[in-house]
Amino acid sequence: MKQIYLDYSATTPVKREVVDTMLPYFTEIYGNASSIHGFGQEAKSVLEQSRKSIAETINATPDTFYFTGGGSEADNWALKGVMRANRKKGNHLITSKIEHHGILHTCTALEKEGFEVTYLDVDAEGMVSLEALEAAITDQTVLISIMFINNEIGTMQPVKAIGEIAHKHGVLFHTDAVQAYGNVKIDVNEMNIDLMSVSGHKIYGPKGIGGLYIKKGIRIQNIIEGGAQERNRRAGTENIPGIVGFAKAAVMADENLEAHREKLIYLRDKLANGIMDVIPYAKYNGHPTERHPGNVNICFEFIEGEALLLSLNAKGIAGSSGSACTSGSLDPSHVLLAIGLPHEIAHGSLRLSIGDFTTEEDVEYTIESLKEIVQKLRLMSPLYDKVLKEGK
Amino acid sequence: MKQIYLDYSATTPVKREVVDTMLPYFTEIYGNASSIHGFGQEAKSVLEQSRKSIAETINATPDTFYFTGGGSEADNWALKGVMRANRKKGNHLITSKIEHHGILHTCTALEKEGFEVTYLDVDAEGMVSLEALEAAITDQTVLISIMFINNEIGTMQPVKAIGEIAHKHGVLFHTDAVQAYGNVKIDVNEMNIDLMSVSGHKIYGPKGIGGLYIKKGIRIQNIIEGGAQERNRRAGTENIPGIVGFAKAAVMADENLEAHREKLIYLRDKLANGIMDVIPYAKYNGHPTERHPGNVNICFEFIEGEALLLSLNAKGIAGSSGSACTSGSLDPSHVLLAIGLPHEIAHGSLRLSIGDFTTEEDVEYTIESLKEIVQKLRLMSPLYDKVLKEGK
Amino acid sequence: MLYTEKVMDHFMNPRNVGEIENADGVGEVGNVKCGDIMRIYIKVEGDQIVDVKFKTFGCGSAIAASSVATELIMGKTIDEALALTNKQVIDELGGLPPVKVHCSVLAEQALKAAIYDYATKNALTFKGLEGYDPDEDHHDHDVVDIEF
Ligand SMILES: Cc1ncc(COP(=O)(O)O)c(C=O)c1O
Ligand SMILES: Cc1ncc(COP(=O)(O)O)c(C=O)c1O
Ligand code: FES
Ligand code: FES
Repeated sequence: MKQIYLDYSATTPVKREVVDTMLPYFTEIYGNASSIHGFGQEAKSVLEQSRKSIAETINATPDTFYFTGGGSEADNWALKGVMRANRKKGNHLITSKIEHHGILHTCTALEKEGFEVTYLDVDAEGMVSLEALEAAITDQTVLISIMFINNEIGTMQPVKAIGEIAHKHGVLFHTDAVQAYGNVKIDVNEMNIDLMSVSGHKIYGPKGIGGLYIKKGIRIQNIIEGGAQERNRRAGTENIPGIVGFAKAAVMADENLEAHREKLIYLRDKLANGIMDVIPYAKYNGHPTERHPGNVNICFEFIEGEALLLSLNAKGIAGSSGSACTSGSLDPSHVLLAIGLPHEIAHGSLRLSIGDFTTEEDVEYTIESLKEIVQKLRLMSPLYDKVLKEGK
Repeated sequence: MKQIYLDYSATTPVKREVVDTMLPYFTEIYGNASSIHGFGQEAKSVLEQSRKSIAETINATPDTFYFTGGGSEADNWALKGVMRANRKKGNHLITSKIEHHGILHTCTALEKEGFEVTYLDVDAEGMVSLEALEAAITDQTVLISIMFINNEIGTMQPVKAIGEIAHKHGVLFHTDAVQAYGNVKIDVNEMNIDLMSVSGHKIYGPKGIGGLYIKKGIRIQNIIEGGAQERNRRAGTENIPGIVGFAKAAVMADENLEAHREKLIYLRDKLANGIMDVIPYAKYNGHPTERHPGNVNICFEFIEGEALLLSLNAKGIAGSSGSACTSGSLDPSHVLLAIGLPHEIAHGSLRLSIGDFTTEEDVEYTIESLKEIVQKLRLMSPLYDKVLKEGK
Repeated sequence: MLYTEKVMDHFMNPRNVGEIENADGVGEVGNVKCGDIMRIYIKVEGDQIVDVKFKTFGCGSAIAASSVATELIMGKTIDEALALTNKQVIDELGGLPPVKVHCSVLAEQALKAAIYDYATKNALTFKGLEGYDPDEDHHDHDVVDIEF
C-alpha cells in the first residue's frame, strides 16, 4: 500500500545527503573530539565547523551555540539554567499555556524548587497578547519563554516584539524554536532572542541532537556536568555524527528556505481548503496566516481523533491528534483547550503536517480518504445522529 | 602512514554491523516512537526490542533500563535524581576521588545545593577500601557511587562487595560502568547494583546515546522533563538509530565477551610487558590483575605526556595522557594524584587502550616507536640530564 | 502494533452498527467531555435478545469493544447478557493496552444500561441488575489494574 507521511511536525526522515555526510564519522573519523591525536583533532575540527555552520544560519557567532541531546534538553537547560543562576535577580518566569511539555513540565519542576511561573493565555487563534505579557512582568521577572511556532496548531508568535518587551524591562527572552527553525528565517539578533532551543530531527537531520543558542554574557547553570566539552557548559563526549548531520541539515534547510516555504504553503493551503470544502462540521485551528508553512490542524465534530488516525493509518496515511484518547489522559491537548475549544470538539482534532517529500497526489488522496473516513465514523457516532435528526 | 588507534577508552569506532543496523532507521523507519501510525509503531517496537536486548545483557528486566543522551547524562541523572528525590531520607553521598568528572562535577553541584559528599581515598593501585567505605556511612547516607572500572588507570573495584555493604546499611548503590560494560560480564542483581550508567560509544556503538539502569522501586527525580518518553522519566524524541545501534553493539559485545577479553588481555600484557622491558624509569599504574582488559597506563619519568602524545601521533599512534598539559589545567589528572603519584611523575603518563581492531603488529610497532620517542624526549630533558650524570 | 488484529478488524469492520427503530431497550453511557459515548439498542423476544445495535463516539478500542460486545450477546438470554464482563470483551479482542481498559468497561456498562431500560419499561427484575445504579459514573479512565 502507498504510504503517505503527514507527520513532519512529529519528526522528519533524515535526508539522504545528511546520512551520507554522517557516515564517515561512524567508522573512519571516529575520534573523541577531546583527544589531541589526529583522530581527535579531525573530529574537533569538524565539530567546530558544524557549530559555525549552524550559528551562521541564525546570524550568531559560533561561540554562542551549544550542542545538546535534543530539543527537550535545550528547553530544560534554558529554563532551569537561567532561573537557578539568577536567583539573586528574581524568581519569576513568564511563559504561555500552549508551550511544549519540554517547557511546561520544566516550569512545574521549577515551581517545586520555589520559582514562580505565570502561564499566559492565548486567544482563539493561539496568539499571546503582548499587553498581557508586558503586564505580567514584575521586578522579580528573570525570563520570558515563549515558543516561536506551536507544534500542534502551528501558530507563530510575534517573537521580535516579545523580545523587545523583554529587553525594555531588562528581562531575558528564550524561545523554543524547535518547530520554527528550518521553516522560517531566524535572526537571533534582529529578533531580540537571548536563548533559543532547536532540534535536529525536525529539519531532516538526526534524532538525539539539538542545540541551545545562548547569547554571550548570560548567566546560566549547567544541567549536565562532567567533562569540559562545549566550553565547560555541557558535558559528554560529543556526538560527532549527529552534530555533522544536524549541521548539514541546517545548512540545506537554510539554503533552500524560500522554495521550501513556498512549496509547503501551497500544499498546506490546498490540503486545508480541500478538507474544509468537502467536510462539513469542521473547524480549522490556529492562525490563518501567521502559522507554520506545513501545519494543518482541523477538528471534526462528532468523532474522536484516535479513531480518525487509525482509519487514516489503514489507508496508509500518517497523521497525529490532540485527542485525549491518544494521549492516554482524561483531557485532550492543553493547546486545544487553551484556544478555547470545548472538550468534545478538541477530541476530534487532526494534525496533518506537510514536508519536503509531500506531493500534490498525497494531498489529493488524503482529502478523498478523509472525506470517506469522517463520513463513516460519523455514521457510527451517537452525536451525529442527533444532528441528522434534529438539525444543528 | 599507518594509523594505530590505541585510545579505545576515549571512544571506539562504530562497528560496520552496527552502522548497517542503524541505517534503515534514518531514512525509512523514521517515525516518532510516540506516534500511533505505522511509522511510529515500527519505531516503538524496535525501541522496546532494543531496550530488552540491552537489559538482558545485564540480567535486568526491560522496564528498568532507560535511554539517555550518553554516559555523562546518566551519571548526572543517577546522582542528582536520587539525592534530590530522597532528601527526606538524608543528604549524604559517598563517592571516590578517582571518579570520572561526570560524577565528580555532579557532586560539586550537589554540594552547592546543600548535600554532603564524602570522597574516598584509593590506594596506590587505585582500589577503594571497603573498611573506609563502610566507616563513611552515616544515618544520612542515601547513595554510594563508585565507578566499576576507572577510565585512566583501568582499576576495577570490588563492585559486588561494595553493593553488599551499601545494602547492609540500607543505602543505594550506583556504579558508573561506562568503561566496564562490554568488557566484563555485569549482572546487576548478583552484583547488588541499584543504578548503573553505560554509554554506547565505548562499546563500538554510536556516540550520543547511553543509558541508566534503575532498579524497580527507586525514588528518582527527572533531570530532563517534558514528553512522556521513557515511561515519563526522560523526555525527548527517542533517538531510534542511536538506540538500535547501541543495542546491536551491546549484544555483539555480550555474545563475544570471552573472546574479546582474552584477546585484549593478551595484547595488553604484551604491550605493557614489552614497554616495561625496554624502557627504564617507567611505572605501570593501576592494579596488576583487577583491571580493564585493554588498559595500559604507564608513567615515564623525566618527560611530559603531551610531548609524548604528539611524538606518538607523528608516528601514527593515538594514545592519551593524564598530564596537566593535555588537560589545559595546572594539575595532572586527579586520578594519578589520588594514587599518590608525585606531580612530576604524573606529568609523564601515557594511557594506551587496546580494542577489537588492535593487532599484534600494532603492539610491536608501538613498543619500538615508544622506546625511540621516550629516549629522544629524555635526551632533551634537564631532569634526565641529572640522572645520567649523577645516577639515580 | 498498538492494537491486536482482532481489535483492528472490529474497528475497521464493526458488527451491528446502527440503531433499532422502536428498540425494547436503549442504554447510553459515557460523556462527550471525556471523548467517549456509547449507545446500545436491544430488541427482546421472550427472554432472548434477538437484535442488538450500537453507536459509539470514541477511540478505536471503544468502537471495537462495542462491536465485540454486541456480537457476544446477540441471541443470548438477558441473564446471559448480564453476565458479560469487560474482561470477556478484552479477551475476545485478544487484549487491549492498559490505558484502553476503560473502553471495554464502557461496553459492559452500556449493555447493562440498555437492559436496565428494558427492565424498567416492562417492570421486570433481573438478578444481574441487583445493585445497578444507572446514574453511577461508570467512566473511569484509570481502570487499568485489571488482570488479564
Ligand atoms: C568512566 C566514565 N564515565 C562517564 C563517561 C562519560 O560518558 P559520555 O562521554 O558518553 O558522556 C566516560 C567517558 O567519557 C567514562 O569513561
Ligand atoms: C515545540 C517543541 N519543543 C520541543 C520539542 C522537543 O524536542 P526533542 O524531541 O528533540 O527533545 C518538540 C518536539 O518534540 C517540539 O515540537
Ligand atoms: S474512548 Fe477514549 S480512550 Fe477509548
Ligand atoms: S609545559 Fe606547556 S602546558 Fe605544560
